[in-house]
Amino acid sequence: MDVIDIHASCDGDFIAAVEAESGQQIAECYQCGNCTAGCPFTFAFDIPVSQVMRLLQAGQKKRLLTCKSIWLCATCESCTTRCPNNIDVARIMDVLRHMARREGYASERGVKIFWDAFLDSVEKHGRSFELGILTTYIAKTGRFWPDMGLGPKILPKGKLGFRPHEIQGQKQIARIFDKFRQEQRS
Amino acid sequence: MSTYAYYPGCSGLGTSREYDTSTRAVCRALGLTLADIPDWSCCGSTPAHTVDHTLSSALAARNLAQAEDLDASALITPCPSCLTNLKMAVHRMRDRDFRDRVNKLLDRPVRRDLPVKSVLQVLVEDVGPEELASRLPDKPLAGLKLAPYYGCIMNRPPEVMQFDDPEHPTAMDRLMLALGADVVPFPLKVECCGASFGVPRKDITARLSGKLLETAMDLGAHAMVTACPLCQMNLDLRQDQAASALGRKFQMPVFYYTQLMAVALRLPQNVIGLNKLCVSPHIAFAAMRKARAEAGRRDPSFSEEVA
Amino acid sequence: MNVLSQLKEQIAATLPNLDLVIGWERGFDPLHHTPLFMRRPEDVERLVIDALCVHNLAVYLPGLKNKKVGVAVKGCDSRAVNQLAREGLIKRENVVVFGFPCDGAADLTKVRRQLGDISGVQSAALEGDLLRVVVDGKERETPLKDVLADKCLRCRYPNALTHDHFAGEPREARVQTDDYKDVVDFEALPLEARFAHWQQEMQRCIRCYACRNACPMCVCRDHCVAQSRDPHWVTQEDETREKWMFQIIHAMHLAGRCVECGECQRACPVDIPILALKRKLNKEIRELFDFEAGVDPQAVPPLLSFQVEEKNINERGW
Amino acid sequence: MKIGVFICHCGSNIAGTVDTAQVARTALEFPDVAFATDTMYACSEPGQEAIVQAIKDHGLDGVVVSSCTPLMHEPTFRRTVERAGLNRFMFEMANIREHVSWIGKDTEANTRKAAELTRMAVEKLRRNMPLFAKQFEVNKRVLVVGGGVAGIQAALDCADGGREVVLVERESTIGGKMAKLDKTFPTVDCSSCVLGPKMVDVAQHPKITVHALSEIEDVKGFVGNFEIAIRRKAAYVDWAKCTGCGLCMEKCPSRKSLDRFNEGVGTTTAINIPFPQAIPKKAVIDPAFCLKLTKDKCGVCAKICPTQAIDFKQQEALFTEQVGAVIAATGYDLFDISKYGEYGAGKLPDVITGLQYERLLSASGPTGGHVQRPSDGREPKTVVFVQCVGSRDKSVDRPYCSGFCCMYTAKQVILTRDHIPDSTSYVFYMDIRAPGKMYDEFTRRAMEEYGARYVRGRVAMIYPKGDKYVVRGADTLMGTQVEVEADLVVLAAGAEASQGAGKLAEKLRISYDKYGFFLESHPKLRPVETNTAGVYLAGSCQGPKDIPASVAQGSAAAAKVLALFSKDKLENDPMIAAVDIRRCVGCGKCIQVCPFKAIKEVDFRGEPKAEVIETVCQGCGLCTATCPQGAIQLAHFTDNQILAEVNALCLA
Amino acid sequence: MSGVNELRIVGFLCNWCSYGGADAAGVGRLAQPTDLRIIRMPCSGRINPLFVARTLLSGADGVLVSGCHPRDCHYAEGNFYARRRLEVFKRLLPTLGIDPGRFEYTWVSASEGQRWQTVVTTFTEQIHRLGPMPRFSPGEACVAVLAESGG
Repeated sequence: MDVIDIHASCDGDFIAAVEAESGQQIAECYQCGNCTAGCPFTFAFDIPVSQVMRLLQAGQKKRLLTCKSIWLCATCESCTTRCPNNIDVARIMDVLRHMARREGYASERGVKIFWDAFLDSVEKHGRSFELGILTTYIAKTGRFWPDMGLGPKILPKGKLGFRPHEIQGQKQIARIFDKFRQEQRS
Repeated sequence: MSTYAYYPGCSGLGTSREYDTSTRAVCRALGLTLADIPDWSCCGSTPAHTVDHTLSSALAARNLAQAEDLDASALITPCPSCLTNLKMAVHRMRDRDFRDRVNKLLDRPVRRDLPVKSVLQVLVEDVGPEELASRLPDKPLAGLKLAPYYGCIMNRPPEVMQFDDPEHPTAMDRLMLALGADVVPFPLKVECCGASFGVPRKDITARLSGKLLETAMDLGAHAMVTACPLCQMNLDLRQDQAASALGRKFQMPVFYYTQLMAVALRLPQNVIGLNKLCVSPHIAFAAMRKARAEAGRRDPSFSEEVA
Repeated sequence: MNVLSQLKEQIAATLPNLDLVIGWERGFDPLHHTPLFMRRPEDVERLVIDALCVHNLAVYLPGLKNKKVGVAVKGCDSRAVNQLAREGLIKRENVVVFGFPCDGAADLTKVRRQLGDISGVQSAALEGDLLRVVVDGKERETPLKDVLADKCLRCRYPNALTHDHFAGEPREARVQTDDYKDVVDFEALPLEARFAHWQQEMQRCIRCYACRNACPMCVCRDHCVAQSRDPHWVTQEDETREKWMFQIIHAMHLAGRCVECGECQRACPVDIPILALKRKLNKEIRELFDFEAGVDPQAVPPLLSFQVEEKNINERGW
Repeated sequence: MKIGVFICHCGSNIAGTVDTAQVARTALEFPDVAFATDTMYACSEPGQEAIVQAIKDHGLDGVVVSSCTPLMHEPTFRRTVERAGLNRFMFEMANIREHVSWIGKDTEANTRKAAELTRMAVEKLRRNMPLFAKQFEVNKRVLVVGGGVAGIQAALDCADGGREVVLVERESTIGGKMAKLDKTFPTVDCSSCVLGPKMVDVAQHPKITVHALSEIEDVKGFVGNFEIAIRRKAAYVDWAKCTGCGLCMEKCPSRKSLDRFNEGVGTTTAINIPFPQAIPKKAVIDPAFCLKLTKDKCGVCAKICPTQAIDFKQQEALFTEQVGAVIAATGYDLFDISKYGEYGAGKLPDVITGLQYERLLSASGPTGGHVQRPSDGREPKTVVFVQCVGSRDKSVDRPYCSGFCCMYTAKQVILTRDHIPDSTSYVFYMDIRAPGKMYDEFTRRAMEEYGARYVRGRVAMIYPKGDKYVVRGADTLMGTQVEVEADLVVLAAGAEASQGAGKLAEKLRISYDKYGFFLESHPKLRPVETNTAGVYLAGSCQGPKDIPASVAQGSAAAAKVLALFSKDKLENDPMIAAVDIRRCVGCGKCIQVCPFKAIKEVDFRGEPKAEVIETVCQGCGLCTATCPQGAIQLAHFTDNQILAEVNALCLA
Repeated sequence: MSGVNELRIVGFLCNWCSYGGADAAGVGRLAQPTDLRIIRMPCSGRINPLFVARTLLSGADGVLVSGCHPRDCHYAEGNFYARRRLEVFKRLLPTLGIDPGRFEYTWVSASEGQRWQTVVTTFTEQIHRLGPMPRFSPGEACVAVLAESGG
């Protein structure tokens, strides 16, 4: 394992940016581990939540923005609800995800593609179109639907529509995305 | 009683059609007036807030603005994910700067501070289990043992959701008890089922949902009952995946709580939509009948779908 | 029998048991009545009661604390008797109060405004609703209601609230509630205008202390902090600031005590509308503590008491 | 008047952001200032000597020191000027440290502010008068509130010092929390063997009166002369007759009564003596469970009591005690663990508090010292201890460390191993706080000799699985989530202020913090005093404390009381109100508002006048603010002195 | 020059709670604006509202009074009386043409250093928003006024 120069490698601007975007004070974390203890996804994480908080305190930007955990957090709010210091940990995970996106990292590519597919669908139709999302996901990942086995279960139920539900205000939705992207650029 | 602005959520048009139809029917039967939000759009769900909080709140807030025309006392939705996004938007928009940023993205800015609630909250607070029980003196679901599962975000974080206990919610329990059903002391009521990772990481979903199914089974539940479309799908549609992840076998029907209410209220089968469930609900009703027989109770009369 | 004769009879009957009875008599001219101190039976004959009996005679009572005194009071004056007794500044049992129904008292400033210079007034008569005067041989008249003091136009207590004798029949109050419209209107002016108003008014003050001396509730008399060096609250500099400070002291010393007889303003030789400050405080005290000085002789003065949880005072969040 | 001004550097504390030399130069221009200088440490020996010397050299008749808060060193400097022959009230202080140098870094603004505050002090001093104290009698009895170990120690020390002690205890027996403990750390000696003899000493001491089952109703008076109203609750037993034989407990049919002494573990009888060593050893009826009192049935105890002590009609009683000093020793209460929903606390029978576990360990407890699960009586093999439940947790408004939980948990894991040799104990902790003598060694022993498995991390949730509990926590050192299936979970419930502490503080007129712990006068210099003269603190009422610290504070508070009582007369604070009889109009408004009844009406040549009772006046100045003509003035805070300060700030 | 924008703010603090709270803020090195000057009073009950009036009329731009929280008064009742009197005075200010925001009273205990910091900072900002007190018109000779009114 590498020796970390905790002084030189600590990115203060990064800490400040996370604090500003999340509205949370990172120093309030005293590393009790309650977030890790309650997080249902710990088994799937490469870095447990409490260590995400620790690395954040240490300003380890790259480590954090390239980790898988921030993509596997489902925002189930266990950590936020139980944090003894009232830190909104889930919001910090969200903010790290935003930063990772902006810097072009996505260590769980499939997750990102799925979410993007969802948003594409919303932007296009105003509402999410389940079958369309799946199609985009399959196209982008190049993987055939790994859930193929579920097809026979769900299709006969007649629940998956084959056509999207367009709304009248579809353009308004598209404009939300447009304006958002403009602001991101500026 | 006043009108509620109703937000069905996208899945209500697709994978959770039966949740939507049963919710509408139950509300009507209990005297709640729902008015659909005109031309509602997607709340942004999980994907939006993983991109940006302003974007996420703007997608949700468009519906708040759309609802303003309805003169409703509250905006209600059956789906916890939509609920979270809508409530979080309202919560964060109390900050003036954030509100301005959100309104900038919208063609029509949000003006009113409309309360946002879940259908569950309205059924419990505005109708109430007592009223429900009084309409059902024959305890139609007596003998049915249910594991109530709320999902992780129906009541969390408590500062935003402002409903029920964040660790041990009881709203759905109380409704089910009012129908005559039994509820097992299900300890994982708010533990995450794997959420939206079903497609990209079904291994995660399988394991987490598996744990819930296993616990419900070990407690002797005949069925699980839930309030969340995503949870229902993970537990029901993906039950085999969960079983193989844990190396166990499950035959656990997973109902929406509104379906069971509709059954008890003897609403028409087409709105209950029991046929939309993957794991056959008849397993649960059979177990219920057996338990009633053992207790020497008469069977209530139901529509043929249940029978 | 008219009210005056009835009153005279009552006073004459009581006078032998008293050191003196205070009433009003005609003064140096027909418009200016002055206080009458009746010690002998023949003094009673000089008594008058009409709209020109402007003085609140209760002002003399604290100084006569250990004497047996009778006093004639209008409704507003009677509140001062109540309040003085409540504060222990007079002994109510030593005072015999003669009440009568009051139609309102004239404001001589208004009379001047209506009828012009009245310094040479030769006669004045109240006939029905008219005030008729003869000045320099010329007769002038004005409706009485146009020259009544403002306090009389909003009078809720035309009859003495406390009395041992009452002459005549009690009359109806002009109004049932005081809406403090004057206060509200004044506060609707811009802040700067209100500040400037007092700057301008206070400039005129000549520090004669007539306002204080006429006030029945100002009991410090020779020990008024306006003129003492220990404590030294106001300097003797001829500054608006110091004069204003004195009026604020006067107002605050009357907070929860002022009976709104208006004597301070009436006595002011330069017509400074100082009753406004007291009116404002009375309004607030009524809102905060549901209290009106001199109305209920048993009520505890609000600034000499407290509630652990104040119903109407909200702690400000910081 | 000749005034000397001293501007203190306080090392760099003040001089760092205030140009003290400049302030001294400016001060020379203030009226009556004859001498001004800056000084390194005004409060030090040489600093004080310099003040004394300057008074002599320059013939000063007043001194201003601009330094720290007067709450700290005003008494010091008053003694200094007194040494130089001045009256101690011919001194003023300007606070240029706490109110200036420590709260801003702008030297220019600070220097100007320091100079203005100094000017204010000079202007006030110019109007100061020499004041002289009056002497008054002191009642040399002391009231101790609370009969836990701190109160017991304080009572015994005061009584041994020859003073009469009134000990008031809310429960029916003294002993407090310590009486409920099985063993004490770090010696693992028997708690009742340590405390028991002290309790007996209290009972037998001729100078101690114990009022058990009693609470303070009201406090009047002031140091040397307090009048305490005490309310004794109904015991429904005439304690004068009760011999503590315990026959009633044997016969009482209501056996499901809440056992408060055993922290609700197990049940007791409606009439009971809490434990065999209770002092006073008297029976009490719990009216919530007694069949006679709830349903007018039974009455067995009354029939069989050999001394006819049972009195179902007994009422509570109100009586007063006169004392000269008060020691508050009201201890602490346990945090309500049911606020942790995720731990199932209060719902799951085998999730208990540390104090409940203590009763399970105790040979005098409900299980006779056999550790058994409350749910099924089974002996637990896996016991999980969770630390910091209601401590160091902002989310439940308990951000402070309770201080002693780490230690009692270490003791409990050691005892668990002693009781159940084949058991395993897990301790979820955040940090181990063991700073006392032999404390850290003790926690090491728990791990090294007794095999306790310490896991560094908090617990997120506890839920039942079969007849066990799944404890899901984190091991932050391993960096992972961990689970353990436990038979019994012991939550180290934190300490919080005793119920009703705030109300008592209000009666005693002492301050308390937002959590209800009483505020000491100074954390270092006056740790057992309060800001109210004659009221002292001992034990956990001031903040969570372990037994050694509580006992030490009990003795310290007693020493303060004995020192106070060593004088036959006390001196009043001469900063009291006085009436200018010429200005007084006898309206009595001052008499009406005085909170201390310190003003009376007197007759002066037939006129009523107000007069201050000098030893009763506490110097609040409410009368001065009430008197319209300024006839009653509070010495040292007269209208003119305060107006001078205002003018110094505003007009200069 | 630094601090030239300072306004004149005078604080009247009770000795037992708020003065201690201000000390606690100092001990905690909690930075505060430098405008405020504190006058120590034995109790908020000693604070005659006329001190506030005098201070404002003598040229202060803001006056802050702070005492013990209700029920916590060292003298048991002083702050209860103070609350009534100060509230009444505060309500007089609008009629005087003085912005009532120039005077605030509040409660800060000896342990509330942070709260004191908030109070001082908030109040100072409030006074800066209001700016300096308006100037008084200079006094004119009474004689002149008398002459005008023909008296």
